[in-house]
Amino acid sequence: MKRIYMDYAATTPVDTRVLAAMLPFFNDNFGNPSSLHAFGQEAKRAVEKARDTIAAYIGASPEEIVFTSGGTESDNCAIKGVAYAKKDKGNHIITSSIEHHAVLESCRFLEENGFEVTSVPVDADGLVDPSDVEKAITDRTTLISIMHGNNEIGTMQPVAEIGDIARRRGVVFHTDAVQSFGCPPIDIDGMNVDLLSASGHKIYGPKGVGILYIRKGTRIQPFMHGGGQERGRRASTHNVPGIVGMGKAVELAMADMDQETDRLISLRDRMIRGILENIDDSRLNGHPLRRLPNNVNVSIEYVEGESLLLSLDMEGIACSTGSACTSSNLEPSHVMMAIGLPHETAHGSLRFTLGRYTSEEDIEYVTGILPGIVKRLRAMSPLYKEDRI
Amino acid sequence: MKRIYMDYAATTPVDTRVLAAMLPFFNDNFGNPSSLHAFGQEAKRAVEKARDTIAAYIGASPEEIVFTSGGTESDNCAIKGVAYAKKDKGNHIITSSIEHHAVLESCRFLEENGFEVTSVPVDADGLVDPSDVEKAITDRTTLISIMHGNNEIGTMQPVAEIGDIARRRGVVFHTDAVQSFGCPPIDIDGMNVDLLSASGHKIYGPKGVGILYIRKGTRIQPFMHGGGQERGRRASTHNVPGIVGMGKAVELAMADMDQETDRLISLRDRMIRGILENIDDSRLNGHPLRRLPNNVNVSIEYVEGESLLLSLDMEGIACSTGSACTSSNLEPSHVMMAIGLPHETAHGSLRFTLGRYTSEEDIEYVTGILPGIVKRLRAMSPLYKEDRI
Amino acid sequence: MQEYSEKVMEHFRNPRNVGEIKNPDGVGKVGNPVCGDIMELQIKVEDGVIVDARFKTFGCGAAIATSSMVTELIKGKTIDEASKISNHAVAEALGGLPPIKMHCSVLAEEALTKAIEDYRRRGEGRR
Amino acid sequence: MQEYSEKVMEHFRNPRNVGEIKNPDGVGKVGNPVCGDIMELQIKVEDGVIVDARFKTFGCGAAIATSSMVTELIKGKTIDEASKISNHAVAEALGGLPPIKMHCSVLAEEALTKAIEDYRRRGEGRR
Ligand SMILES: Cc1ncc(COP(=O)(O)O)c(C=O)c1O
Ligand SMILES: Cc1ncc(COP(=O)(O)O)c(C=O)c1O
Repeated sequence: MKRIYMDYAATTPVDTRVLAAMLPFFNDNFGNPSSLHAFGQEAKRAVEKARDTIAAYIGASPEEIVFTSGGTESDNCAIKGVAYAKKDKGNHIITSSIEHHAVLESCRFLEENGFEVTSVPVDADGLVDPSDVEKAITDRTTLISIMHGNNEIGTMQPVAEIGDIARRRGVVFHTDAVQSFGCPPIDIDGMNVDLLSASGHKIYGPKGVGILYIRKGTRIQPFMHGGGQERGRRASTHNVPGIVGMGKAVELAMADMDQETDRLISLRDRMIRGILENIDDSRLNGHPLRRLPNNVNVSIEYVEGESLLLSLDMEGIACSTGSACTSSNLEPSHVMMAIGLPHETAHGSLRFTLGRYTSEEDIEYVTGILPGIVKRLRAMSPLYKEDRI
Repeated sequence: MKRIYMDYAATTPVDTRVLAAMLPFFNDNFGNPSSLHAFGQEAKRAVEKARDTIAAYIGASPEEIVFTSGGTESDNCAIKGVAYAKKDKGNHIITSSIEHHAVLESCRFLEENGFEVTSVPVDADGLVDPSDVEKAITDRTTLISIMHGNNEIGTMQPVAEIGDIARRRGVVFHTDAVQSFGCPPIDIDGMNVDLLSASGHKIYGPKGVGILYIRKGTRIQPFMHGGGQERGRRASTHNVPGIVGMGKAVELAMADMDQETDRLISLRDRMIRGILENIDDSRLNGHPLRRLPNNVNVSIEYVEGESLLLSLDMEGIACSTGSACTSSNLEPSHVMMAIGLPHETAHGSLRFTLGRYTSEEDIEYVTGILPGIVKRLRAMSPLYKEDRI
Repeated sequence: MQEYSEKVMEHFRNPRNVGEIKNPDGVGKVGNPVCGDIMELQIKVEDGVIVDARFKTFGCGAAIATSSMVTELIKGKTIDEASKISNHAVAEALGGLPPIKMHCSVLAEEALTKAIEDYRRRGEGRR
Repeated sequence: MQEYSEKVMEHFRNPRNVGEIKNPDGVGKVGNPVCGDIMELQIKVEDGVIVDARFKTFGCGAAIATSSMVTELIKGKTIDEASKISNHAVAEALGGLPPIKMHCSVLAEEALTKAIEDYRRRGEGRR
């Protein structure tokens, strides 16, 4: 069976060139970068080279890059790190209603421990209004965390504007760029951010590694306490192969960033059209233009997401859904609810995320198969009335 | 130049069989185990297989194993996790003066946030007296964290006795077994522990992965907040190749545990004799018998550790020192001070840690070279008076 | 997240008894859009025996499979026999369900209970 | 942690002027065991010129290399010239030191200052 992976937002395969770059660091150049001897120093050089590459990509200096175990840790580290470092100055944090759980749950933990959190809403396209952020700022506000590209609906927030507000008001600004890192281009200064999270496995690098950019002068309380690695900002033995892999992944992404961005946008829009035109009562979720180049998120009325997903999986097509019939609370994703979808519609969402190995044929194949699946499931659905057609 | 690695406590090379087991999970079976589709479910099976292997090794059930990013995270997760989960019951934690920084710094963070920490001392061999632990318990004590094998001086603590006390007094007991995991054997029930930390890269597995054993019924507040992975106990996309590698590493360790333990002990003792007999004014640090099978830690009077280490490195020999002329505070390691060494002696410590690829010849080679190095450095030392000989 | 048994997948792939019955003798509709599961079960009864059963379901794979299975289980059974079928029996017949999906079998049981109640109520009305 | 320059390693490998001077004209002993660095610098002075310099050092690679370098730098210099040699000059002559090791160069400067002070004090005594 043909297998088509359209879940790049969940994770990407490691690029073979990335894997090749990593291989020497498992059992040949395997030292601990904190060791003074040659084995250690060789490993250290590899780590610093990766740091340089990544810093160059986002326009930062190498000391501003901290390696972590992934996007979740970067988010935890940024949010708890700033909150605790600034707890004498204030205890108020601003975030949005469509953040990733890594941000939401970190905020919730802080709420249970003496902090206050304001969650600003989004509009029907999933956009935060910067003036809502500004209005939420009090003299106790120490941190604003608003994501760059949303992992479910793909909407990209006006981070530069929000960052500008934050800067004027003297509040630290963090953005979760896990989904946008690698494509489209990132420019730390243009974005006005003080902290930025990214993850290796979303950009054809390995799982288990990420970065947190921390602007010079931004103090954080370490999240991962222990040895003094990463200039005291993140303890634990460096994941050398992982870090090397992330460096290589960024290098590769940089190499054909503009072309790949254009290519994905064109595939994305083709797919969106292909679905909306061929399936009645379907809609695009997220902003039509201000969206991640690789994100297609649609709601298909009268059918539930998981059964769509399973049916596609039976055809070898991998995608994801915002229907959380799998999670213990059974509620659809908070993002689907935040953009104001009715429950049925939220439960009928499907996310296709495209990537480096997605071809036009893949798009054709999937958009060709989907209508039949929808038809079959609608025929079983008590919400669907034939006479609608 | 011949290169001899004797710093296995810092990190180990990944066993080639481990690497082979990991390889399919980078770009072939690369799914995110949280994904419902086939790519995800295949990855999930690999993760669960590794969990089963590791659980079997320590006598736990699979649900009691949580995958983390390494030993540091496991320690952070255990200590902060229990402290916050039990904060309504009490705010007192007991630990020892020779813990790894991951434990010490986690405790320090808690101290700054309303918790109280008692650090029990060790004797000259680095042993904790269980009765000291018992005496330190108050009705506010919620957690005891005492390590299994010490990473610097190799002393192994009487964890079973301490665990027994903890259990009788209704206090949760955590042990950092990062150095002992894999060799000698671990038995979670015999050790009376509720939580246990281990790390992949110390046992010929990859860097960037670890486990935390959490006994059924022991509640923790998650440390890494985010998605609901690991039954809500540790968020972030699973590091599938890392987890598979750790599983394979444990499988390999189990396969010849007893033989390898004996072999290492014999090499270790041979090396200790080889050093103490050939170098005047040298001493063994840590307990002579109750010590990790692979740990040789000696202090060599009148010379400083880093210059010994560099001199050995110039001969291709990799080891480590407790002299922290490299850290910003210049103090020798807290472990060296805790066992009561004078500063000069503490600064003259060298740690050789042996492993799977250490041979008798390696031991001969190193013990043969060391006396000449010591002689040369002593000749430069203002503390050394020739007439002592 | 979950792994479905072969049997669940088989019923999801080829659900039995999808549809509606003309003039059903009992109808049970349960679930709500919030949870993302809605089941409608219809039965035809002759001489106290369920001679036909049909369903329509909006829901996940497990919801569809349990709907399919419950229709299979009740066909040919008397109302009394059918009323004793528990959600566990449905789940078991499917070779088990992931813990997180057990609520789907509960839903199937509820739909059946409601359909039987509806049948009985109608009978009373007719009497 | 640190990376030593080639020059540092070279001086560590082959330190110049290790040892003691018979009847030195000035001695500077600095550092303490707590920090793990002890340096002893001895100088021989003739007509205000340092004609010989020797050291003994207990310490890390950087401590040994800076000791070696400082003896090289001062040999042949007048006391006045030598007294102007800063720790930065020593570090520079070694092709730089890791930031965390700059204290070793400070120690070397202190040892030199003390040795010169000692020389001057003795001179006063003699006068
Ligand atoms: C927006 C966003 N933030 C954070 C994360 C967490 O990253 P990781 O799984 O690498 O911890 C993800 C992906 O899972 C994400 O999409
Ligand atoms: C005893 C002990 N605990 C914790 C750690 C931390 O492990 P990791 O470096 O994998 O985070 C180490 C090793 O560095 C260790 O030796």
